Amino acid sequence: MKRILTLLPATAVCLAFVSGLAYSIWQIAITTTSVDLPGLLGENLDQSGVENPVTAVLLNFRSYDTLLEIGVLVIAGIAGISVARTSSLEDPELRTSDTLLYALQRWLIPLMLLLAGYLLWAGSDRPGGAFQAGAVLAASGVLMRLGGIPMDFLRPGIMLRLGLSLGFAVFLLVAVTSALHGGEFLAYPPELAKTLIVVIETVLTLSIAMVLLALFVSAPVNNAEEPEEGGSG
Amino acid sequence: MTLWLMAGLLFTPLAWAVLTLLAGFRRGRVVTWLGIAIQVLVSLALWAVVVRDGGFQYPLGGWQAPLGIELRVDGLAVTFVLLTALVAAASGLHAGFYLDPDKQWHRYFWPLFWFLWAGLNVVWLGNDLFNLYVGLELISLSAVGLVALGGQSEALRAALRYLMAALLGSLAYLLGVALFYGEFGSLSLSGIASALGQDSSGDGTGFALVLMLFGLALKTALFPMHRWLPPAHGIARSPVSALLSALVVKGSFYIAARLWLELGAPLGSLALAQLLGLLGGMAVFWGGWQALRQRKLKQVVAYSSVAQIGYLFLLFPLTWNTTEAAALQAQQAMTLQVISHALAKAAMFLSAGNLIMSVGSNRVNALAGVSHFLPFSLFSFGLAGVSLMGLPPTGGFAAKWLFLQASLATGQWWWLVVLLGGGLLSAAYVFRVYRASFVEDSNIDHFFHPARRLEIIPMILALLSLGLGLMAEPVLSVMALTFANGEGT
Amino acid sequence: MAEWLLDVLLVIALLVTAGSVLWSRDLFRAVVFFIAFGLLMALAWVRLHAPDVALAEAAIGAGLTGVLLLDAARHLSNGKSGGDDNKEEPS
Amino acid sequence: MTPSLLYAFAGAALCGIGLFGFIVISHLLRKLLAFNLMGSGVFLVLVGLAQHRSGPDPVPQALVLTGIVVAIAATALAVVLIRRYFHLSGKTALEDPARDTLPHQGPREVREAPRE
Repeated sequence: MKRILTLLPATAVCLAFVSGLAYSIWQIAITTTSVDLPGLLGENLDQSGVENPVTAVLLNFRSYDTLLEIGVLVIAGIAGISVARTSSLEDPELRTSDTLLYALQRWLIPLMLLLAGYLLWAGSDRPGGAFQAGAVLAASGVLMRLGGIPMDFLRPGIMLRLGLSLGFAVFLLVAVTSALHGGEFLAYPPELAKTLIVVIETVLTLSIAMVLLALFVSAPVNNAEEPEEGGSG
Repeated sequence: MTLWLMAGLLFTPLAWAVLTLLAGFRRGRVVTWLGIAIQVLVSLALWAVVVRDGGFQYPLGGWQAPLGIELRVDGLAVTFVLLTALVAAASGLHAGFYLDPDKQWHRYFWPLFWFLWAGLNVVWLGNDLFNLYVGLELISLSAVGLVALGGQSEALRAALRYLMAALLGSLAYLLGVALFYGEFGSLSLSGIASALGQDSSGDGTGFALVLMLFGLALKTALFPMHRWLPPAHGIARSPVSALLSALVVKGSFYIAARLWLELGAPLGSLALAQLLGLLGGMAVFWGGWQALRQRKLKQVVAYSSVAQIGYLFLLFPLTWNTTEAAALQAQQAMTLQVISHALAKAAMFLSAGNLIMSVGSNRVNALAGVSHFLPFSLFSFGLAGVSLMGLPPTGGFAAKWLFLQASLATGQWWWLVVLLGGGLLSAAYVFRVYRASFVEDSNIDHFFHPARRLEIIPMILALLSLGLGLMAEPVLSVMALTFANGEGT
Repeated sequence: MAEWLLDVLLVIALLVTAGSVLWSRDLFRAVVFFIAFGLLMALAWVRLHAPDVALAEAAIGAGLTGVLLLDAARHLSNGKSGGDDNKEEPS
Repeated sequence: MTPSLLYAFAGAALCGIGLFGFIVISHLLRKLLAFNLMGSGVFLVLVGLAQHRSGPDPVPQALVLTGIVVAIAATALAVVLIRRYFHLSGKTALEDPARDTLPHQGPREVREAPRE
């Protein structure tokens, strides 16, 4: 009974929300826009240094968003490792001797690394790019970890922190160098745009993979090291 | 010159986040001092530039508005940038001595602190709806990380609660952005405003505005959606609480206010405006009442934030369809309230931290006798309280006075009840803390003495908040500055 | 016409999977449904002529989020720390 | 009516389903699933609505990519927090915190470890 009493208002709220949303989507769909952004984008695409318009938006026209978004990712990584208490990363539970996993690893990991490389390389003129490549790279890292392969660089230490911040730092350096040359923050010199974007994408791939992997690794908790808390009063 | 300042303003916090991530706590502290110095100087210089020449648009990457992201650097924005520099500098300096350097997780305080600062600057300067979304996420996630720092069970619960509320709020906001983009094909706030001005065919986007305001109000902890705030602000370390209460909740409110002032006239409605004002009024009473009933000192201060945030929402009814003069007064009142609350609340949390450190307990009753030992921190706490009560000549008084005038000018006399009642309630909870600290019964005489520098920082903030009432005129004249080439004031 | 049919089917599948994510009793199964949902989303992005997003959704949305959540679900339902509740919520 | 618009409406429905789950369910991991469903719905609305008129539009697609990365960052962080919280308290939901208001009485006055 009590459950129904809590469900009813929630249902009502959600129904009202969906109908309001659907109504305004319909209203918006039948009007016309005043700004033709895709057209504008097409006109400026050749100045961006890459052919894939999505990459152009992400890493040139709206690169500030992307810079901050990597910042968000790094924050999540920092916050994740700051609450983690896994000093020993080789969770014994994870050292599986699962033959299936082992076979999977042997075949899949090289394939995934290859895929990540391809995605990164393709990003400038075809679908693909740093995020996808980074995710695939992270996924192969997860597989390796599930297979119990030790990855020392993931210990909470300077290497981990360097890895977390590398992509972000390079991106930031590029952004500020352009400002030092008298341009705006984040403005690439047109002739260098392509090179810079490729460089940024490469380090971003590594960093994205690193952050995601670090978050995956810091999620498990074991009883290894508890004492500090409680006593902190 | 301006280009350098802008680059410095955007670059420093992000770069310092990386630097401090690589350093440990102690080295991070020294690095942070340098960063704070740069950031304060840059903010001051930018403020001076805008005061001299008026505001400007700053296209990032050299791409103009609909295609790229433009920042909007006007009087209100630089005022808040400067306020952030002040409060964050104070909290950062305080944290450097307050946090225990030997707890290994405190090293992560610095990078999160700098990311938070970066996110706040993004929000103050933002003029692109999606960019503002990313800025909001930057703020929320680093704030959640700061609350969770240390990873104790209670802190984690507060952080999770905060995270869930923040995520829901961001999604509501993003959904509004999606609808706006569908309607106007642009993400630039001023672009949308001018498109609405030309042919007010904003059908369907009224709902988008409602969604965004809901999401932002949730993140600002407006009354019925405030329940995540007290645990998070209460459990965090005091310098973190100061940052969260003084600045973080203001970030989302600021976006809501910008949206309302730009798009409220065509898309808002009387009912929406009055509803927001009403919720704000209820927040003032509920927050004040709850602050009076809390046992823990920092919970008192946290609930007081719920109440003080309530006042800000009077902006909505007082600027909807009112005369230009009244609307301007309401905006000025909002600005002063943001500034004075930020200063006073930061002072309060920092001095509350000192008091708790000194008596070794976070309960209000444990303060008995502390008035002999820590008069300085207690005095800062009280001074900040005077500003929250809205007594002259504080900034809080100036803000409430302007709200009062705007209410009278628009004939919405019912907000007077909120303004007077809220003041009385805040007087009551501040005096309750005072009374507890003057109780003489205690046989405890081993108070711990925090370092003098920990006590001076909140005192400076409290004095600034007190003096704001006297400097209100110049502050307000800067806030009204719009763009150099625009119509201006 | 066939195209329309495909889109409509895909949308229905999306909604049904989304429902199953929320209403399946077993947490583990909910996550599996969620991964399926991510793959369907990737298809939807292909239909919306957004191959970049489709790739990202498949890699991040379905792949990584899936693994992360599966791992967490396993941990939460094992309940090694006094966890009495791996069943449905009270509220 | 174009296919894009169909997906936009589907996105609206997903938002509704996700919101319902988010409000009603108290299990944290399921809440997180609901949040992700809602997020996908928002992304569909963003792209579907924009492409309804103009055909493929890279800008919202890029925004969605950004959004997906932000969402996974938030999700991964939440998972870390949830697992740690579960580890320490054995709980998978945020029940109402013990009231910290002035009690009518206080035998319940738990010895509070001062945090500061």
